[in-house]
Parts: sequence; C-alpha cells; structure tokens
Amino acid sequence: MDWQTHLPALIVAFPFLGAVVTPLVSLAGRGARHLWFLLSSCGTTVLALLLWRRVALKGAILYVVGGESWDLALPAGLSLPPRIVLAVDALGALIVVVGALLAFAGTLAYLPSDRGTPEEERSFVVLYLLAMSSALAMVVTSDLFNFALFFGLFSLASTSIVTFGKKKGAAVIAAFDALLFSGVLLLLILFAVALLYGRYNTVNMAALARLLRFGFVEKTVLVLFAAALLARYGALPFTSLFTEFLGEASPAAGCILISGTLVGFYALVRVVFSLYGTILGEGALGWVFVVSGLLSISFGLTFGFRSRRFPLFPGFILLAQTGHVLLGLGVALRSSCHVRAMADYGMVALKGALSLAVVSSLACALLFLATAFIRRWTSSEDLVDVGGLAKVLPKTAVSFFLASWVVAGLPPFIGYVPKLLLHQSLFAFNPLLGAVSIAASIGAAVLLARFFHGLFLGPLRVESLSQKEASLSAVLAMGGLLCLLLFLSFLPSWSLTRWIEPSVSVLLDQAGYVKIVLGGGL
Amino acid sequence: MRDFVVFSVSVLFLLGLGGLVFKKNLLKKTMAFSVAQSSVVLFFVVLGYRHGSRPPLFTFASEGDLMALPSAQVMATATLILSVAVTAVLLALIVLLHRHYDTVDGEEIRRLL
Amino acid sequence: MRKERQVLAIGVLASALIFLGLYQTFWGHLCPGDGLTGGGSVVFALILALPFSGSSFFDRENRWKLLAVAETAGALAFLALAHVDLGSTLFYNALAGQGGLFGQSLPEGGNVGPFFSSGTIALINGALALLVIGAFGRLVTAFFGASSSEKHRREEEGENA
Amino acid sequence: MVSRRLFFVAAILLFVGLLAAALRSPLVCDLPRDVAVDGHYLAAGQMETQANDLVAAVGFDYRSFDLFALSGLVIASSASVVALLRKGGRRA
Repeated sequence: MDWQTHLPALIVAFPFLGAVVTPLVSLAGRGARHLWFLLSSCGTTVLALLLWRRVALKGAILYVVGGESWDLALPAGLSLPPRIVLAVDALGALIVVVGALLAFAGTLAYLPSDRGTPEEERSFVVLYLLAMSSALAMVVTSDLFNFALFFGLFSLASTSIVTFGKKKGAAVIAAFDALLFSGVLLLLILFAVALLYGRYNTVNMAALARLLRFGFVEKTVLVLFAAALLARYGALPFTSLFTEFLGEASPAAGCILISGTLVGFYALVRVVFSLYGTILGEGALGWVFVVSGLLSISFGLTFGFRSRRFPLFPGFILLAQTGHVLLGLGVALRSSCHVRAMADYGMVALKGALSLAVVSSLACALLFLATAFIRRWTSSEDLVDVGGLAKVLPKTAVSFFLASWVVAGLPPFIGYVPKLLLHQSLFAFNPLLGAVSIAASIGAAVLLARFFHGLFLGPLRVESLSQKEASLSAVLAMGGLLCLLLFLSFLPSWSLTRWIEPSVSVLLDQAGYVKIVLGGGL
Repeated sequence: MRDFVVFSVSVLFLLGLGGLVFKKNLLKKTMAFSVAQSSVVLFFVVLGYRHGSRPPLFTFASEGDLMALPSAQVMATATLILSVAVTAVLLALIVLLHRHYDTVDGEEIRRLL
Repeated sequence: MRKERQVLAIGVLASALIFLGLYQTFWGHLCPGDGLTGGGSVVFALILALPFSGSSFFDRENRWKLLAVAETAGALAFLALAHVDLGSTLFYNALAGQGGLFGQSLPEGGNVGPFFSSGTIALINGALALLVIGAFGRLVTAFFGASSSEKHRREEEGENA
Repeated sequence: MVSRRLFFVAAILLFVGLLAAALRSPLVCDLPRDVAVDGHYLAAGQMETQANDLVAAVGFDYRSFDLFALSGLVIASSASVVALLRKGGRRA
C-alpha cells in the first residue's frame, strides 16, 4: 500500500491544512502568506493530477474514511456501507482536475494585486482554500449528507470573499442575496437527503442507487435535487442573481465561483444518471432540462445584448453555454431508454454536453479574468467608457480573443468539437431544436464580437490605467488557462478519448458506480 | 401524532420560505431563514425517533431498551451548526449594509444603489 | 449597586455555562453533547459576559491573539488526530481499546463507562471544542466591537450635528 | 399588500392540502422500517468505537469526514465575519 491510496482524502485535507495554517504563516508577513497560498493551491492541483493519473491507470478507486482498511466498505454481514465512502471514477477525476486547475488559476490571479486590510487579506486566503477544499470534496464524496455540508461550506466561503476589498455596497447586497439564495438551495438538498434517509436509512449514493424504487417520495427528492443543482449550476430564471454576483467578483474569487458551477454540473449529472439512472425511463425530466436550457440561452443572449456593463458579460456567456449543455443532457435523458436512439444520438449528445461543460468553464474563466482585470485597471464598468484597449493591453486582448474563439465554437480551437457533437445530436433528435441551438451559437458569436469590439477596438477612451498590464500574476493566470486550451485544441481526439469518453461511459454505467462502493459480489 | 409532526415541519418550512419572499426587512429575512432551517432540524429529529425510544446512550441504559436512531441526531446537530454559520455571516453583511445605507430595508437599499 | 448585582448574576450564570460546556466536551463520549456543542456553551458564556466587561477588555490585542491561537491549535490538533494512523485510513480510531491513551476497553451493554475510553473520539472532542471557542469567540467579539464602534460613531455624528 | 398576504395564505393552504394528500400514501415515516445502517450502529457501535454515547460514536467515528465540513464552516464563518466587521477593517 503506497501513500497514493489516501489521495481522495488528502485532496480535501491538504487545502484544509493550508487554510488552518494560514494565520500562523501570516505572522511572518505578506510575502510568506502569498508563498504559502501558492504552495497550498499548487500542491492541491498536483494531488488532483496524481489522482487523475491513478484513476486512469487503475480504474475507479474508493476510500473508506475511518475504516480499518481503505477498501472495506462493507464490514462482515452488512449490505449497506456504515461509513462515509469516497469514490472517484473517470468523471470525478476529470472534474477534480479541471476544478483544481481553475482554482489554481484564481490563486495566480490573486497573488500580488489584491490589497485590503490585513484581516481581509488573511481571511481571503483562508476562505479561498476552504472553498477549494469543499469544491473538491463535493466531487469525491459519495455520501449525500456529506455533499450537502460541503455544499454549505462552499456557498459560505465563496460568497463572503466576493465582498472583500470592495468600496461599494452593491457587492455586499449581491453577496447577501446570493448567500440567502444558496442557503435556501441548501435547505432543499437537506430536505431531499432527509426524505431519502427516512425511506432507506442510508444516505450513500451508491447504496441508494441499488435500493431505489420509483415512487412518490423519490419523485419529490428528484424535484428538490434538480431544482437546487440546476440553480447551483447557474440555469433557470434565478440566474440573474448569479450573473450579478459574478460581475462583482474579483479575478480570484470569480475563478472559484466558476469552478463551483462546474461542480454543480457534476452533482447534477451524478444525481440524474448515477443515483436515478435507468429507473427514470422516459420521464418529464428530459423536457425540463430542454426547457430550462432554452430559457437559459435566451436569457443569456437577450440580457447580454441589452447590457452595457462588461463585467457581467462572462456570466451571460457562461449562461448561454449552460443552456447548450442542458439541451444536450435533456436529449441524452430522452433517448436513454431506447437502445437505438442512444446509439444514434444520445451518446453523442452526452459526450458533447460533458465536453462543452468542461471547455466552456475553462474558456469562460479566461474571459472572466480578462474582463475583471480590465475593470480593475480602468476602474470602469461601462462599455461606453472603454475602448481601444488592444493598444495598451495587447496580452489581455489576445487572451480575450482566443477565449471568445473557443466559446464561439469555431475551428481550429477545441470549442468546435463539443459544439459539433451537440448540433449533430440535437439535429438528429429534433431538427427544430438543432436549428435553435445553431442559431444560439451564432448569436453567442455575435455577442462575443460585440464585446470584443467595444472593449479592444476603436479609439482609446481611457485616460489612465491604474496599473500596467505587465503584472506578472495576471499574465501567468491568463497564459496558463490559454496554454491549457491551446493544448486541448492541438489534440482534440486525444482529449476526447482520454478525458471525455471514459467519463461518458462511467456515467451511463450505473451498475458500475454501485459496484465501486458495494463491490461486485452483491 | 407522527403525521402531526410532519405537518408542522412543512408548515414551519413554508412560513420561513414565505418570510424570505415577502419580508423586505433583511433582518426579518434572516430570521425567516432560521425558521426554515429549524424545520429541517425538526424533520431529522422526527426521522430518528422510534415509538417509545430512549436516547442512544449506553451510560445508565438498561438491557433491552429501544434506542432512537443515532445518525439522524448527528445530521440534526450538523444542520444546526450549518445554520449558525450561515446566519452569522448574513448578520455581518447586514451590519455592513446598515453602515453604508443607514437602513436594513432591502428595497430601500436597492433604490439607493 | 444594581450594576454590581447584575455582574454577580452574570458571573454565576457564565461560570455555570462554562462548566456545562467543559462537562459536555470532556464527557462527550459518555454523555449527551460533544465538543462542538460544548464549545458553543462556552462561547455563550462569553456572549453573556461581553456587555459587562467593557469593550477595551475584550478588544485588547492579546485576548484576540489568545482566541486566534486557540482556533489554530484546535484545528491543527484535529488534523493531527485525523492522521493518527495512516497505515489504515484517515480518521481511523487507532487508540480505541488498545489499552494506551484513552484506550480502556468498555463492558458491553448499559454501564457508567470508564472515562479513558473511546480512543480518538474523546481527543477530537477536545480539539473541536478548542476550535469552536476560538473561532466563535472571535466572531462574537467582532460583532460586539462592531456594535460598540457603531455607537461611538453615532455619538460623534450627534456632536458634529 | 393585501393581495400578497392572500397569495401567501393561499400558498400555505395549497401546500398543506398537498401534504395531507401525500400523507395518505405510504410515506417517509412508515414504521417499523428497515434500519440496516442505524441497526448496525446500535448493535455494534459501542464495541467498535468504545464509546458509550452513540451520537458521538456516529458523528466522530462513522461519519467523521463530516467533521472537515463542520470545522471548515466554523472557521469560514468566523474568518469572514472578522474580516467584514473588525475595526481597522472596512470604513463606512
């Protein structure tokens, strides 16, 4: 047994340790704290990559927290696991890696530029590391109550860091609303967990997946989970709140928020495909996803075209992408109980949705970093007040341009792969839906062009920048994300076969997920 | 009796939710959130109770006692801690808003924004 | 005179609460309550005592540092106890029933129970109580400081007007 | 204002009615139910964890991974409140 057995737990414990030790390290000064922040975040990312490699080599892994042995989920004579079991399969490992990379980009974007009172700076590091730890924990845990607790921790930590270093009250009221709203989502999840606990006396997802019989209580639980996790992912009409909130965030805080939406996506597909899976049949949930996807797309695009506040714009773009992902998920759900339809387009839709969720969260993080840095450097929020920034901020302009290219879904960058898969499968499912999706993609591309033009082209209207672009951390954060996207772009088939296809197959294999935790014998 | 308890859980939750939606005062919104959260705690406690059961405690227990289910109580305690943490941060944000705008009325604050 | 009586009553109440909290913490593996609730009781005693102690007393830098040290120490002890036996797993209760520290074995069924039983559970109780006292103590102190500085600000504004 | 209250009362009545209808169907609290996991805690928990208080045994041993979230919540709320409110923090 090597130390890497403990990776699923260490990935939570390590950033937690970082958060706990931060006040001690702060005694040695600002520089030491920054170095510690960088080390903790970087170390967590390395652990995430190791976890991903281990899953790729050895297949899905489990870890029984507090058990005598790490793989003994069921002690003698028991059919349900009494302890909390961490289970990581290919999908979980993918989300862990991408989430950790996003959080690491946020760390890089934070380093020297954010200033506030000493208490604020110290607390920022503590809360950021706690948010990172809880985001990763939400992915690795297979226990629903544990998930709910980490969901609460993530909401709390990621909400309060947005208000730090802000002069205006707008950020505070946005944070208040967001925290209250995620508190209500948390209540819904807790209610769902309580109902499942009352019905089956266990809250382990794999055990529940094996026991679940579709009835009234299970329908209620599904509605509660779907509502809460769709809202966490950023879909449905409630999103104006999230967009507003993301618009207020500092560069570092926004990255962790976007990684939170990715985790919300993961939890959504986990609950729908691994917890309910085949017993859903041809229910209405597929249509719910399709409708909420269409709503998200139309909301994102219309408000994107109407708004002149450019910090809100990555939120709108992310919303439109979310809509596409939900369309793909809906189609996959609708076709999931017909073998023929699944082979024809359901599989492709799921593949497209999954890869689009990952790619768009990376690209939107890059867009977000660019706009957030521009807002900081020009201290302006209106598209009318800025313009011609390409001359003074060439590196930011290039990152913004490439990120919009990826989001728009045009070749040669990675963005076109998921879009192509999605359009193809949506068209096979329903030509009208396919047409809507293609039109929405074109609309998003026009929206991107509008903001690129407004920000970077035309005459320079800003008199003075508060800070030069050459801030190393900004260049590193944006460059790192850009390199990742370019790397994926050069190897599209590699990233599809190594990253996406295993994830899709574990998602459709509900019995496989049960088998990770409960073993094959049952 | 059990039906009555489930009934009161849902009424509590709805009262809290209604307060969250309809009250303009941010402090009252926070209180409504606490009420809604307490309904979840009550629900967990109810789920753990078996008719005529004692607390799950072996100190001073006698043979053959029926005990309440322990994990439901653990979840209830954890939910309480969650509630305390979230409420504390909400209150701190209200204090900040009051410093900025000299009011705790949500609509008033949005008008001043 | 009235104030003195109030202080006396609050002192009695607060010390009873502190005693209750410590009892819950240290007998957490034998009696109802655990480290988290025990720490909460102690913090509640602090809340009771704060209005009568004068803001300078609790806002003094060294008090603040003491609470911060308690928080960090509790959290570190908690993490260390989680990693006590990495040969098995995280949080494995390696001390229970081994005869060493907190390792006395328990008779089965209803019993009063020896104090030094339950292994890491009792120790984690203590660590978490320390963490809660430190963290929530700082929290309530911050709230109290905010309210008293608010009063101060209002008085200044009144003088200016 | 009155219409809001009416709406609120109507919503409550609707929900209560739905719940009353739901209670007719076999629901959550139908006892005796299968208590496999809690039954294990009650039967073997005392000997496995060597603790007399089963709530502590479950919370601190069987479900100990929750403690990361709980202590994280405590730390996070205190850190954010302190950063938001402490003197020398934000000025109005």
